[in-house]
Amino acid sequence: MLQRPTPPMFTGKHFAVLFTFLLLLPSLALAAPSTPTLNTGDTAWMLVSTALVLMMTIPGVALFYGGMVRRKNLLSVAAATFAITCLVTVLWVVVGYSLAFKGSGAFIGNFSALFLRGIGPDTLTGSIPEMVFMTFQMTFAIITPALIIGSIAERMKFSAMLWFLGLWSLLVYAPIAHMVWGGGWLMGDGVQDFAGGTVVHINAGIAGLIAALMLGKRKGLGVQPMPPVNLAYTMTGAALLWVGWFGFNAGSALGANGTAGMAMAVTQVAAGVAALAWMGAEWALRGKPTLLGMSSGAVAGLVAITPAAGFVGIGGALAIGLLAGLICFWTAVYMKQRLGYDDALDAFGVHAIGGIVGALLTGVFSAVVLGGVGLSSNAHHSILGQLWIQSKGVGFTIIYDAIGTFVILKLVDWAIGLRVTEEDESEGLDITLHGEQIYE
Amino acid sequence: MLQRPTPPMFTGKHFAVLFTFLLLLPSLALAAPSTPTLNTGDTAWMLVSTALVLMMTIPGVALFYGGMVRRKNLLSVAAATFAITCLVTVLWVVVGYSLAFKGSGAFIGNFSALFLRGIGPDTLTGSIPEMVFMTFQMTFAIITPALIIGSIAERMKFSAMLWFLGLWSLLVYAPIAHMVWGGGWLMGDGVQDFAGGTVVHINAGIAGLIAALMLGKRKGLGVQPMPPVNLAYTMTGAALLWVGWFGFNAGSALGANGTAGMAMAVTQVAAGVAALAWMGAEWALRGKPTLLGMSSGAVAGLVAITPAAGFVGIGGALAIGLLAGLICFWTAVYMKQRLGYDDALDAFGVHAIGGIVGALLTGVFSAVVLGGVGLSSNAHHSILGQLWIQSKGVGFTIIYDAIGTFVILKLVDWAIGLRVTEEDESEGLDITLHGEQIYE
Amino acid sequence: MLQRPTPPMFTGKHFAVLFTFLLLLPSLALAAPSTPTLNTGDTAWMLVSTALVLMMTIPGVALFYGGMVRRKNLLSVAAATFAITCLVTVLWVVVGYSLAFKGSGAFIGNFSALFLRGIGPDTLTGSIPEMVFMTFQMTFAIITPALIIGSIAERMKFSAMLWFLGLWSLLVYAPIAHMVWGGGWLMGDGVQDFAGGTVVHINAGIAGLIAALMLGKRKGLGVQPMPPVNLAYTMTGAALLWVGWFGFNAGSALGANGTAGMAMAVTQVAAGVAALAWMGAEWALRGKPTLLGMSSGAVAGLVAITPAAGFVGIGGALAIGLLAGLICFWTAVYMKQRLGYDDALDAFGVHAIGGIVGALLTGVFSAVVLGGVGLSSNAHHSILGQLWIQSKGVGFTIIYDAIGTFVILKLVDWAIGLRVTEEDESEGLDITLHGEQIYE
Amino acid sequence: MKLLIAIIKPFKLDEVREGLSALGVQGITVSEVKGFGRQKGHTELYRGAEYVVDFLPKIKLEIAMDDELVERAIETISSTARTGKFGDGKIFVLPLEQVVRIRTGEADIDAI
Amino acid sequence: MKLLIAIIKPFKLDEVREGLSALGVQGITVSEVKGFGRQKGHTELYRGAEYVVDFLPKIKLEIAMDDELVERAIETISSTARTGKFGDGKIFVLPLEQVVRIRTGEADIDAI
Amino acid sequence: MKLLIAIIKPFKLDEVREGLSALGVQGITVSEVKGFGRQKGHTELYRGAEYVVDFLPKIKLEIAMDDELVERAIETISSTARTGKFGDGKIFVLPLEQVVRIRTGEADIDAI
Ligand SMILES: Nc1ncnc2c1ncn2[C@@H]1O[C@H](COP(=O)(O)OP(=O)(O)O)[C@@H](O)[C@H]1O
Ligand SMILES: Nc1ncnc2c1ncn2[C@@H]1O[C@H](COP(=O)(O)OP(=O)(O)O)[C@@H](O)[C@H]1O
Ligand SMILES: Nc1ncnc2c1ncn2[C@@H]1O[C@H](COP(=O)(O)OP(=O)(O)O)[C@@H](O)[C@H]1O
Repeated sequence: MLQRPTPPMFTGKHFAVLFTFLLLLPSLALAAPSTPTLNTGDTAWMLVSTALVLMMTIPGVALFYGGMVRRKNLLSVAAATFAITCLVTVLWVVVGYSLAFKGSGAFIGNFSALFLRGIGPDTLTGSIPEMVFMTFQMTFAIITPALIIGSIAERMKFSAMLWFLGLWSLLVYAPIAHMVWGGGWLMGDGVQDFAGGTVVHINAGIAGLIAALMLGKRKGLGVQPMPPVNLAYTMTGAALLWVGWFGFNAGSALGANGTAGMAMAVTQVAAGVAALAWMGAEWALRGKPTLLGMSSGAVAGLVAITPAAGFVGIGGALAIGLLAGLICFWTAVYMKQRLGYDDALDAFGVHAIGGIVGALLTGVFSAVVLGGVGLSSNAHHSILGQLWIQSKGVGFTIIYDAIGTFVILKLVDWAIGLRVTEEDESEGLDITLHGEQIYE
Repeated sequence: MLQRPTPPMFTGKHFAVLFTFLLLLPSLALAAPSTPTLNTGDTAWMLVSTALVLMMTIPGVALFYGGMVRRKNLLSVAAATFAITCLVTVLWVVVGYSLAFKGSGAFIGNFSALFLRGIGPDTLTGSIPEMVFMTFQMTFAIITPALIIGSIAERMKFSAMLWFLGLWSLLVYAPIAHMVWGGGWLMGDGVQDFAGGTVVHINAGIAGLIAALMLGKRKGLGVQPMPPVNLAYTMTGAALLWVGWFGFNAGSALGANGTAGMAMAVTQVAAGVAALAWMGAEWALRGKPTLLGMSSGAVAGLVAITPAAGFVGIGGALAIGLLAGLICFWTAVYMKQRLGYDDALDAFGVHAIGGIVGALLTGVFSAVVLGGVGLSSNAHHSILGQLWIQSKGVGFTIIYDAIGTFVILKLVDWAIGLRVTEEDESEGLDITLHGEQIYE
Repeated sequence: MLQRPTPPMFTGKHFAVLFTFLLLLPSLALAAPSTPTLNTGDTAWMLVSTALVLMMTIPGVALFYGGMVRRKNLLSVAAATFAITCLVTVLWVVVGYSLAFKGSGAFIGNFSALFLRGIGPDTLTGSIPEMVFMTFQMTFAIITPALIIGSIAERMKFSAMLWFLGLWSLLVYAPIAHMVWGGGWLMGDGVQDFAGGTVVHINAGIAGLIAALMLGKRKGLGVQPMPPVNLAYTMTGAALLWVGWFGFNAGSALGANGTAGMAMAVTQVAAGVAALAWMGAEWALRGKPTLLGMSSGAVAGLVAITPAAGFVGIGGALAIGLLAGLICFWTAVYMKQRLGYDDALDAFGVHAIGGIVGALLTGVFSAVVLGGVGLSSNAHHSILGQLWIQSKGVGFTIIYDAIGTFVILKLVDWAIGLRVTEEDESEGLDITLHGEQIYE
Repeated sequence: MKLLIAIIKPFKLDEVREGLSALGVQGITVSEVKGFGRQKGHTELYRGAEYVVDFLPKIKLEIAMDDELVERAIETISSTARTGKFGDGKIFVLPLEQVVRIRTGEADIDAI
Repeated sequence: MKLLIAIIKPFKLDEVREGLSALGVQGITVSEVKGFGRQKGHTELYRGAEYVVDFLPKIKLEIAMDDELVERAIETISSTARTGKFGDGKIFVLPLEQVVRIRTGEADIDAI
Repeated sequence: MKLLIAIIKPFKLDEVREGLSALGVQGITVSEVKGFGRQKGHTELYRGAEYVVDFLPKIKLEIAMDDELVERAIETISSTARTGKFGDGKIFVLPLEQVVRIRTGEADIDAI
């Protein structure tokens, strides 16, 4: 497929794509293999995957996070999620997609597809309309900043949040997406990131940590209890994230094929194991298995399997899920307390840590001997080699992301300030920022 | 496709279909192009679209509306939505589908497919089973009366509501669907209505206005505050409407093709822009950006892009979304107050107005020079000509709908009365009509 | 298809499959019909169906049941549903799938696919990847024990519930699935069970009854009112069950074809009619139409159409829905009171009874004269003959299930005890078992 | 000083409050309560179960006031909260020995 | 006249109400409150945070009654609400100077 | 004995409770109320409607105590609940004639 220069490709998905290609050979032989043609089955699946990933953010993340804050801030979290969905939608078609997926720069794309110029209903990306590929990618660009909201909940100004995450989506997300998926240097380097372990989760989690540190703690943290308003919302959000993640991971096969099927199966398994692992650890160490724990564990497993989805087998999924559940439990429950940063809803603890666990283990369990589809040829098919490549990807993402986030936040702070007043924080953001409240 | 007389066709979707046809030529060349064959990819997408549009009504509309009423009426709104879903399901297979999609009358279909006589698993509509087409269309027939519930909320008798909307679905919805989509005169006239701007949204909104006027205002309106019970429900409903709308609009391509991809992309963009527009206007003019505002704006954008979805480009989507957001904001927030009708949850202000904005702008932004796929040949490809055709479609729908709704409501009023007693209204419809309440 | 021994087949779906086969003949003629090839449209639909059926359990069942219990037990029901989803996910890939779908034993499969050994991205089941088939079947294995939670709500220990349902899924569900779907004796016998009337619903409902009897009644039942905490959750859950059921029933066609379309249409119709029937009966006999009634009725209709979905026509769907709505209304509202068992949320009253009604009526309305696709050749195409076969299927399931459930529960009771203490029950399971509560 | 406790129908709250404001009452504390009394409850239905809910939603007002205002306050509440149907509610008058305004430390009449 | 305020465990409400009805009490006002006292609270868990919730759900009854009923009412409430465990609650008796029935304007004993 | 009723700002609850515990108060009954007073409310927006919500969330404490504790309790509540801004709340002191502990039947001072 490397000979076809037009459609954006996922080098991270090299093996998956090769696989699919071989699988489809008979049918391709019937059609003309030289010119790409639209496949209705692939297109159907990608249309659905796009809907599923949108559902992850609204209502998924909105409910997942909304249920975890205090009653007075429920609507503010939902509003932030909803507004970011809308804002990134516009930014993406205006310039984001072009920056991420056009051109062959090592670090960033170009402006050739501003306002999606040149993309019509008949333009294809592989076997699906490019419009579908673009919208599918848009839903990834939406959920990534939406995840960051978890770190800054209950204390950031709405206006500052919009500026921060809007700028972040163009200055941090788009370049990283380009580097890993859009033809940039990490892609060339052989990094395996099937569905966005680095681009989405590590990226969101690190930005969340930086933002949490720069904002400071919520007033009263550690002194007053801050009980989640409604864990039924959180469970519903976690469940919709889980269901939507099928679109996220199996959709990243960009077609309805065996790789998609494999990706869906390992996604399910990792989520289930990680939820049981978190729940079990909680039960053993803190006395009770909680619904919040299970939900968090499931998300941790989903995060960790994301980079690995198309590459590993069932054994790998079980191992990755188990480790992600245990490690993220420890990060969110113990490490956070010890270090004392206020990552309110654990975007860092679950997404960055889970993403790192997953990204590194992808380099292990993709190995054929461990039931995977194989390691990158750049790694000479050695696990250590692949681990090194994966580490570079992770490391670079962390550094670039941390610096970018810091600079953007400094700028926004200087221009309009990041944090609401103490009084507004006390009274709650629902009333003070949005003039609304839950009446039930 | 005009040579194949059996399957119902969307003349409004003339261009889209032609387009798809050309796109599929190579594959069609392989198969036998003369006899329609089932395409599994198209079928897969239409099965999913049907599920998505059902999800728009239950739980979508039920939550969207349910969250906006007062606590004592939450369940009554959900019950109305749920019951209408069930009632129209039955009416549609018994007679509605036949009236809307069978025969070649100018105004209404015939009775040839009562109880779906003659339609089996092997009957096709284009490249999909007719059973799928029928069920897909059913979900449209369901959501349209469900939207009307927004105008009559918090004061109509449950029995009267069932009679009103049941009759309305046969006497108003089915004929209009026939005229625009099922082979009637508006279809022949060249009206462009991709996914139901006239048939669904203007139709529902106007009926809502008439019903709101005939019912009168809710007791205490303007005197007592009537705060929405739970805007998290409303946000969830809006989000599910948004996600489901992919099935509504992209599903109206009746296949998994480039038109569907284009329709999905413009749907996403219009929703995003409209939400930002409403939120921005609110922020500027009333001081705060609300979650209810964003949610309402998103729905307004989705409504307005509905007739345009398969016809316009990204530029058109941005323009339509922006205008729909601003105009519907003005209608729902200012005009309603000034005119004083009690369109409780703004079915008129959002669906009729948004639908009219969209239907007219479809005639503008479909033009090739504005990035669209082209205007109807009946309009001699001129924007003014198409605008005139669109206006006729809109105008006729409004007049027919208003008269039909008025007559049905007079009848129901005469037979059983429309409105609950003052006491029941005070105590709340949940307890008085349904013997249930929210306990949380 | 009987010549191809490798892929698991649904003998219950014999006719449906034959049908599809004939329908696809032209396209199959183009490909090589002797070796199975992946069909992207079928695969797309099955990927989606898998997501839809998962959504039925989380958040579907969790919300449906969660809204019906008292406020103090809401989270415990959601937690049970979520935990069972995770537990069965793991059990299924480790051993459950192999027990249900591998080997040719009359009663149970074998251990040949422990940890899914031998199944890779390129292994097919019919026209879809076996991984997709396996995950699709997993979602059935998940929802079945999750339904049982309705019978044991508000009083069972969380640990006992995990042991009970985990063991049940291996010792009861897997064998029955094997017997009816995986090549066992009921399959050979000609039982028609399209999507799981016996395997899922009767199975879950009978286990629920046994468990309810063994646990005893909730403290205060019949003395204190036990109002459902939030029927908006229950409505949302019912709606998601309904939408997801399209994946359950139409997905059981294992492809995007005319049978799937037919299955979807009759599913919709049966749900609508049954909801109206339950609501009407309630209105007539108890004075008010309730939202809980409509939701329950819809689920009853969905249950009853499940075994019949690919076999019956619209007339059959109307009849099955009507009867299921009325009979389950009577069971859940009158019979339960009279007999006095505490099937808290009516898993028995709705799922077992609805499943039995559906399983028997499938043997009637599958007849060609009644608009169905035809009866089994083992029944010599006679309704009485088919009824006899169906009854054997139902009867055997009931007996095996009841004994298996009883034994497992006795064992768990002996080992760790089944029921929480009286005090914990009074205070509520949310706090006492999970250390959490709803704060809204 | 007296503490008036008034139980009224929920939808009468705004009227009563306006009446009291007109009288010069500057502070009120309000809570949602359930009342059991002569007014008959409603029936709720849940599948097999049907039961009468005897406890109906009411609003409780607590108002501290000077003795001399009590008579007029009772009149105002009575006239604004009355519908003439069962369940209109009650007014209770309790002796109040001391009042303190937390913000300023002012006491008694000054603190009301 | 007296105003009795009783704090009881929530699941005892129905029993207490029936006891009082048997005694001839015709009206009660009920509210949901949280109690802090000798009864120990429960622990809640939220990811990193674990804390004891000291305020436990209780039901507060307010009942206006004639002086002569007070003794028997206290007895009835005590016996029906007692479980013998910490947290059973308290009964407070306050002097009540005046009662008005809003619907009719009746006063004092007639208004109860 | 007295019954103290204190209306405070919600986020002050924990501080006040700790202060009272330090004083030896062993039981408190708490409820969520809405307060109307000098503190100005907030505005809510719903599409066409915009209105001021005058009733603000407050916490009501009820504490039965021995007469001699009253002064110190008032001081403690005042100092811990004070922010100096409008809306800090009030303390009301009512005479309390009788107290019964349901669990044991103890009365008055022993029952507090
Ligand atoms: N003796 C009482 N003590 C406390 N509250 C009472 C008493 N009697 C009535 N109430 C309260 O007043 C409300 C109205 O009383 P009810 O007897 O229903 O009607 P009415 O006030 O018209 O006689 C009750 O719901 C209850 O809250
Ligand atoms: N001094 C007090 N003032 C007000 N309420 C009190 C007081 N003491 C106890 N209560 C209320 O009574 C409830 C039960 O008291 P507690 O000390 O827990 O148990 P017991 O009544 O068995 O001694 C408390 O939860 C609280 O609501
Ligand atoms: N006369 C009163 N009777 C009953 N409650 C009162 C009275 N005055 C004030 N309150 C309560 O005290 C709260 C604070 O009073 P407010 O006038 O807003 O401020 P401040 O206490 O600073 O003067 C009010 O919200 C209300 O709940």
